[in-house]
Amino acid sequence: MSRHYQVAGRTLSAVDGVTEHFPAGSITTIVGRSGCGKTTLLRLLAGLTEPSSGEVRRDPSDQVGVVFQEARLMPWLDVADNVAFPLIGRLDRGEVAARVEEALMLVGLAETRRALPVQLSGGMAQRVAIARALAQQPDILLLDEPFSALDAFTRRKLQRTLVDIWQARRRTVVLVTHDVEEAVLLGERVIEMETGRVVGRVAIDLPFPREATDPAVVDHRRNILARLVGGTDPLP
Amino acid sequence: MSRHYQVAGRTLSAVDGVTEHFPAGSITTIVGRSGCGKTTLLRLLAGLTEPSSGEVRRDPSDQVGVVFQEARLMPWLDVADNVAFPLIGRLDRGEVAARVEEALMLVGLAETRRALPVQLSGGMAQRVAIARALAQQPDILLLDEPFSALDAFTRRKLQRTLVDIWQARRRTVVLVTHDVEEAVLLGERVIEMETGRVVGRVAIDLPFPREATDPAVVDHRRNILARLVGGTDPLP
Amino acid sequence: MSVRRILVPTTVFASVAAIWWLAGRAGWTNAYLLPAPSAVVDALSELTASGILLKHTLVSLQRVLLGFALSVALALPLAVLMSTSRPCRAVLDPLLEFLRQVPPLALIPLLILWLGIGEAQKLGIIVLASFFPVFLGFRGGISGVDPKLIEVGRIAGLARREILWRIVLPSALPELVVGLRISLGYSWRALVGAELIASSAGLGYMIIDAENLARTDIVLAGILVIGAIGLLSDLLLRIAISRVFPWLSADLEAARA
Amino acid sequence: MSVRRILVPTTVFASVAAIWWLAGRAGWTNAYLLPAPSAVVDALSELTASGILLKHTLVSLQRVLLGFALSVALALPLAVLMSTSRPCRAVLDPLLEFLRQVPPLALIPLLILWLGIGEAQKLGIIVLASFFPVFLGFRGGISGVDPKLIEVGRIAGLARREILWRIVLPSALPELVVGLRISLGYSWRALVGAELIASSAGLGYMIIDAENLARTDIVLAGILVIGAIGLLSDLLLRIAISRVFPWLSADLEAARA
Amino acid sequence: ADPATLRVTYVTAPFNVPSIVERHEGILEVDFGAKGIKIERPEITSGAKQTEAIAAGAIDVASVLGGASAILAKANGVDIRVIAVYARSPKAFALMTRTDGPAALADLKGKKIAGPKGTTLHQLLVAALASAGLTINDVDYINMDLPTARAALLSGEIDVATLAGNNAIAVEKAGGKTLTTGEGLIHPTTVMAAAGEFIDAHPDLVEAYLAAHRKALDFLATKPDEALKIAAEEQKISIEDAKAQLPLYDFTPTLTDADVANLEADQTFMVDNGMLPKDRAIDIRKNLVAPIAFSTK
Ligand SMILES: Nc1ncnc2c1ncn2[C@@H]1O[C@H](COP(=O)(O)OP(=O)(O)OP(=O)(O)O)[C@@H](O)[C@H]1O
Ligand SMILES: Nc1ncnc2c1ncn2[C@@H]1O[C@H](COP(=O)(O)OP(=O)(O)OP(=O)(O)O)[C@@H](O)[C@H]1O
Ligand SMILES: [Mg+2]
Ligand SMILES: [Mg+2]
Repeated sequence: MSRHYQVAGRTLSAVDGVTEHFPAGSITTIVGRSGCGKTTLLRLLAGLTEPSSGEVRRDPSDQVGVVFQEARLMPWLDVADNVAFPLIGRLDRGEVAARVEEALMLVGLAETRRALPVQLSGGMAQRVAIARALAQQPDILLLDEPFSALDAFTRRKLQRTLVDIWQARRRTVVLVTHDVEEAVLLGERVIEMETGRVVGRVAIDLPFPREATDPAVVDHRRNILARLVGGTDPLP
Repeated sequence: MSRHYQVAGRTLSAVDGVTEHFPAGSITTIVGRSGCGKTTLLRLLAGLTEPSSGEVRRDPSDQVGVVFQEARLMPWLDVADNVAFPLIGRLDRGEVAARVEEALMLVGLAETRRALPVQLSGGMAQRVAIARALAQQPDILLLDEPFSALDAFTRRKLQRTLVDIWQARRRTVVLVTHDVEEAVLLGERVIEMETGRVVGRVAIDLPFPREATDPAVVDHRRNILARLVGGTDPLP
Repeated sequence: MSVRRILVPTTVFASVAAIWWLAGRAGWTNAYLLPAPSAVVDALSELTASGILLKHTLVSLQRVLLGFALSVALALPLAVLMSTSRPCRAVLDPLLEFLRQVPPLALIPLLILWLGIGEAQKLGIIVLASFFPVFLGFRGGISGVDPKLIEVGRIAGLARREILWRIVLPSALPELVVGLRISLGYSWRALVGAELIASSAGLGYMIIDAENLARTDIVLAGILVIGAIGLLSDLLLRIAISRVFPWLSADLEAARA
Repeated sequence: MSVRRILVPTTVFASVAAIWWLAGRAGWTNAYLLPAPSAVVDALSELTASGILLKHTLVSLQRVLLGFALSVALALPLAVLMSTSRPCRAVLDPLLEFLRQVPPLALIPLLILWLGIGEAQKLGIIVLASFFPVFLGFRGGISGVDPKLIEVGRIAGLARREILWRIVLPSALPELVVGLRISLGYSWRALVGAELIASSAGLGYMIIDAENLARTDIVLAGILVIGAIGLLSDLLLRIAISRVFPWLSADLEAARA
Repeated sequence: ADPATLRVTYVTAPFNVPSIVERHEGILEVDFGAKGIKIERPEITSGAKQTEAIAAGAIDVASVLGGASAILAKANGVDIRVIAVYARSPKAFALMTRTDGPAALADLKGKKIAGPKGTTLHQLLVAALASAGLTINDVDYINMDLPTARAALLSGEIDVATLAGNNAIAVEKAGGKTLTTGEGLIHPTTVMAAAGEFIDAHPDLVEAYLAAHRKALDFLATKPDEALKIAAEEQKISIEDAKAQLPLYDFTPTLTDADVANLEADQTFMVDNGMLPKDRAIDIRKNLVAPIAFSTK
């Protein structure tokens, strides 16, 4: 599957001949340098972008939930209404309220339910976007650097929450991250990308929940990082 | 100095009684949980928000440059013109072009100079914003989680670039980050915030450039993290 | 704030009246073409006392509101249709663009042919005058909607109709409001043209009639009444909008603040 | 694309002409009020051959362009002034809001008093008709500018004027363009009203005169010419805008695409 | 079958006392109510718009229509016919100026003169100029409707206006003076006209309409003071002004050969002045006039 763009008169292959299978109920993480095509791949999976060649096959009845790289909140709705947004019209009021409450609890924003998007900090907005996708309880959950604006504490908490939810419901999850440690902590499989291509697939055969201090995690992290950074390693 | 907001009818102290001195030529980093007031403090320093009480004192002739938490690019300008934006009208064409070229080089986007903001990936947009602030060569440089959308490799490279520039020019730099390691690697001093207050100041007396593997760095990181995360430490 | 909101415009209008009076006294203006404020006030109170003004006002108010409502009822679905369907746009765009340029006064013979000389013809003129601002404003608003928010709707599995209602409409609202306000203004402005033919009531008719009878004081009284009611209806429109779409009021305030 | 752009509207207009012709043949319409296309074409070619049409067109074109230019030249600085200065807003807003509601046809006696019966009075009518869409559109655009981008300008040390030129104007441009297009349309539409009085040339005069002489074929010919030139001027405006502000053309395309 | 409503235009200007009296007394309502027909009286003052409404089938009778409008409409294809004369009123049309304006017709050379082109007043101006040895090209003739011409005259924008009715009175009151009236220069005739289809389908209704008009004329003849009072009120003028105007009008409805000749002269004027293509000119007696117009009393 490929996706090309025209930028300033030149053709750019954002995703270039990727063939990948994401088994139902699996959790996969994708890492790669800035601009390597992670977001584009996720958009192809979500059906938001048409592939220039190739196709995406999935059960059309599967509901997809996406956490975009930006928060993308409706500026005219408050926090709770933004989280409720995908649910309204498909669940009855009581259930919507319950799901919203639960999701806001999970991301630690129960107190902020009446704030408007302009009144949120960057990390708070990102957490509202996460809550919106979680409240939807989709069959396929796609997350694009969902924790990038969060501090270590909040991030760790939400990583655990995500693993818990995945273990409980076993939906298909694909998560893009630029944090290799996060990729190792969360993925059954880590996909490494470079300039539009998949250049590595690492199966992480460790039980959940995983600890960042686990030597196996540290090992995986070091190996993937080394490959990512390439010959001129400026990193530990 | 304090700053209060009205949110959904209640008063919220985003920054609450902070008194802080940032010596000229120093580099300071600020860490704290999501929503603790880091961005608000930076906005107060930049003069973009008026304090509800107290004041910000600085040399009015000092030029301020800001990297906002979001990229904030002008959608109608391409990458190079966005970087040139603050320079146009104050430098002659040749110098503008030279500075733009240099800044784009530093953030690794020299190839992309003719792309429009909509055509950029999240990390690329953030790097354009960094380039814009660097090209300005301000006396005071304020950065709000500037590397949050970047992969480990690009992030490490830009951290080095920032330190190089600071060492060469010795301007005042204040950097907000949610990555404690980054705070330790870049700050002469790390300020810890919690719910609007400064709760800790750590002087990091290590020479630049620092390595993440340096035991002193690892030590500082662990200590700060422990305080940030509080009693219920879910982290290594 | 609320006091200032009333005080300042009142002062402004009072000053204008004072200048007008002074200009008349000083002989700078022709008393026939611009009668003194007192003459206009006399005409106004006479018209009010006899109940004639009320009658004309009610007739015109009904025409304007009906015509404006018709314009909006036509413009909104058409704007949506043309923003979403390429064939509709291909067919309707040239026709509407053509119509948009044509003086409504030139169309009166055709309007008489199609709509007769009754109420329909008068509404037709008002609709012709007020359709396009709301139509084009809404289309502009729709085309300016952030595609990123639409994607959120698509992912949420929203139907086209829902995306329209829940994302496009709220996003396009600020521009739509500008369009609505321009349109409402043009509805009032169309009154004289609309009541040019076969009317026996209405403020436009009153003005034309007064002009024919060389009663410039009544003409001016009519202008004042239309202006004032227009101002009032604009205010009510803005209040209604900020009631229905409260998150907009900040925007509206910003526009005035 | 370019071929379709011409082909589709042509087909649409051709179909309308065909329906018009058929309706006439079938006797559904009155041949006096809606003469057959052939009669209108005859009138058009006669007017063209005698050079009368060209004369009228040039006179009107000049009036419309001048009036429109005046409107824009007044509206843009005024919109900026009123968006930035609170006292100006307090004083001018009520007056303009009042004027916005008043039928220009009712103001003709006053316009004669202030502007005479020459060219100024005709331009006055056109300006009255076309000022507000561009004015309100631009104000709406200004109030919709993302304050985050303005902050970027403030941090860059830009002066107010620069922020206006380099951030506010480009951001407000899509709405401004909608306003400009509506305004240009209303400039054309005002022609009949503008040339109602003391004209001896112009397409509006030609239409009024033809109507008085019961020459509906010429009235329709005039309507066609105004519509066609209006379409053309709208097209030229759009081209000019997309030349000057190339990043907008994507937006404009989206609006039409 | 009879129509459910009779639609007659209502025109009061310049000084249409019979129409005003007729409506005030509800004569049509009474006469046609007996036949189960309702009356509608849309106010359309412009001649062109009245003929358009006839063409559109929106009205049945144009109660007061300038002769020229009737000729132009018929010549350009409207199915319209004259059923009676409404009024002859050369003295009601005048060239007026301010007190400081030109004193005699001969002084009009090079002056700014405004009025509605293509109407009786245009004709008056041409005739008046001719009587002083001038042509329309010797003056600066500006097209304007009556209220505007009056306003322009009073505000000093023009030197002379061609006026009629209230507009003439208003100028007189504001200190204007009359240079000449139409007397001896023109023969302005207003007529009553109806849609041809209506005349053919309902000759009885046409007769009934003319009978009702006759009743209004009788009212005016027998109770002139009351009629003037009604008219003055409707026109918002003083009784004295109304009284002064009445003698300017001859409301005899019967069409005479002289009237036909005057209408023919109107047509010739329009052809000569390029307002009507020569090949569209009509035979007034044969094409425009319904026979009943000659016989009505
Ligand atoms: N314009 C505003 N109006 C109302 N409340 C605001 C506004 N801006 C910020 N706040 C509130 O102030 C608090 C601090 O926000 P701030 O953006 O400074 O947090 P932060 O430390 O930068 O968080 P993050 O790491 O998530 O970006 C938050 O509770 C936020 O909701
Ligand atoms: N709409 C678009 N038009 C043109 N080019 C695009 C578009 N979207 C993405 N690209 C280009 O495709 C490439 C991949 O972009 P993508 O957003 O997938 O990167 P990414 O891996 O998500 O990067 P990051 O980590 O910085 O978010 C980039 O070079 C980008 O410039
Ligand atoms: Mg991305
Ligand atoms: Mg922040």
